Amino acid sequence: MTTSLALDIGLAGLILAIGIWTVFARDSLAAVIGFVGYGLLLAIIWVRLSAPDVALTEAAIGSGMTGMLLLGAAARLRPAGNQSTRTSLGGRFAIGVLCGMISAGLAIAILFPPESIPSLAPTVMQNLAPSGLGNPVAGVLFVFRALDTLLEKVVLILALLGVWSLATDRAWGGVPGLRIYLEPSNTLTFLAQLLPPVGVVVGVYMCWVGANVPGGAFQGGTVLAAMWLLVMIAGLRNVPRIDGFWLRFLLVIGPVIFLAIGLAGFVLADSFLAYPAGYAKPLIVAVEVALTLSIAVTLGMLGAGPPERSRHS
Amino acid sequence: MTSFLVGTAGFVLGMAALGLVGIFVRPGETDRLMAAQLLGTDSIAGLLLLSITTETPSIVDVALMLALLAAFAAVAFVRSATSGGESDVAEETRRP
Amino acid sequence: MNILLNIFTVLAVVAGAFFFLAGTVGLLRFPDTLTRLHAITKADNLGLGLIILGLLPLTSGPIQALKMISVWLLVQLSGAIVTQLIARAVRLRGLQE
Amino acid sequence: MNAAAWFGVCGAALVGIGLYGLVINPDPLRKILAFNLVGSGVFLMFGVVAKRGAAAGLGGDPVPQALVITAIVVAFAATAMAVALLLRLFEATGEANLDSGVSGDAKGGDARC
Repeated sequence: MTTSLALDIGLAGLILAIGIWTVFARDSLAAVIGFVGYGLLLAIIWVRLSAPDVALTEAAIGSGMTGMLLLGAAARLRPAGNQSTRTSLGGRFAIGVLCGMISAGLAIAILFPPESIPSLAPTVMQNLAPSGLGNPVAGVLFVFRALDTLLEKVVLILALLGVWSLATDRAWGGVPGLRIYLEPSNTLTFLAQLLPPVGVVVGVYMCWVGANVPGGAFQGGTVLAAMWLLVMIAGLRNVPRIDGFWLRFLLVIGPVIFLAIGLAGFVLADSFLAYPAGYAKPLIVAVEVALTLSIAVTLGMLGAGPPERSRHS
Repeated sequence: MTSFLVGTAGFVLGMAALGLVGIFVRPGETDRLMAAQLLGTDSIAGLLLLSITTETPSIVDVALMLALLAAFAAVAFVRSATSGGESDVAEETRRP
Repeated sequence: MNILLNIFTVLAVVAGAFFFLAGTVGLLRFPDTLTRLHAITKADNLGLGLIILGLLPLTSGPIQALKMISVWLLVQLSGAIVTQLIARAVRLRGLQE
Repeated sequence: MNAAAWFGVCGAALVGIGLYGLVINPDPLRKILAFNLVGSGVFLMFGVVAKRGAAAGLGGDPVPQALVITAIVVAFAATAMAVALLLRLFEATGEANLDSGVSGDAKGGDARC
């Protein structure tokens, strides 16, 4: 057991070092590359904390989507140069002390837990059986805290609306300004032809098994979004216009079905977002499939950015 | 056996850490990306070893996810290295 | 039989770990970007392959084994292509240090 | 001290490091990175709480774990929005900083904090 403790301490030390690098590196691009590695390590730490569901989400988001988004931004902002204004030494010292005190307070709270540690795990396991799900995390997401999950999808769509609303007036309804790979390169084309079929299989698999083992709509949708972005970056498919009917249909289909089933809960079961007895699992799977599609499209469009080219060009 | 495999996972991740620290202290963003790429492969190896030692099959899915998205950040990087500069942004946005 | 398999696992995993060591040493010691690129991808994929080979007898079933092999194939595919892309970017941009 | 506690202390330290970066670093992109560090530190501490709540044959309390998944998604949405705002600011002004003045000469001094 000491070997694994050493591994855990090493992981904690390494992620701290990368976190410090991310804050203190001189160059933005270097800091972002560090952050990509940070996401990878975070996924391993979630595995060590017995949370494979979270590890999957972090692997998809941390090493994939966020990395791509921030690397693209760092490269485009490069002409802006590094900022020269800095806080004075005394100011930095005071801020450092205050931040250190916050960390110390949090560390003390973690190191001295209450005598009886509260846990909802037994309650979850007792009430999971009627839903027919085997994965307790999916049970929390879609049965016990379904409202959170519904609102989370709404937040994603709101964020996309926020990104779109940054478009200039003449570009509204046009094509997002995703930077594609301009060099005609057979290698990237090859990757963009070979990887997406595998990625689609993995995405569907994640969505499908999510009811019983770690995985689910979000992880599956993220893989699909990443594959879509890869195809668009390679220039094999055009970025769609944001006012297309099918794009908008796919964007909202997941939350709409979720909400419809939730509202039907008033009539068929006893309250909002309650599933009628015996039909819980098929309904949840239907919601998950629709959500996977919506999440894939939402994340893909978030990665593509606001529209920059008007519809006629 | 378990202890040996966990030790190997630690060794592999330690190698990645060594590469990361060694590369990050000197300039050159391509090398830094390579170090991050190396960390990705090392993480996958570490996760597979841990999935055997902890007898948690779903960890293999995490490794599968990392393997699938390993190229993604690098593609974003080379895209920016070849086309992301100032001129391209200006050219694309000013075209009405 | 069991002992033989265990010996096989240990040998393959140690060999794999050696290639990870070689990859890191190459990354740190080779003189320019292109040779360092060569070091990390070749050694890394061989290292991962050997570790997976060693772990195959310990997997819980054929599906797990299949998943592990596909992880290796995916890493090889993306590793090879990413190397090409980085090398190309280095040549186009003169990013080499 | 068990492994989970180490990760908890690590999370607490990451919150402090991220906060420091958020306040000190004038570059907005670095502020976005620092914001993500703070977030992941909080998530890690939450994960430690979940791990301690292991019961009923589970490795951790599934309720905090599910909340962390939701939180990661929301943090990504916020990051994407912030990056888009920053790129738009850069496109509109040619600069990427948070100075209230127009641009150019408004550098120097530390009035920002």
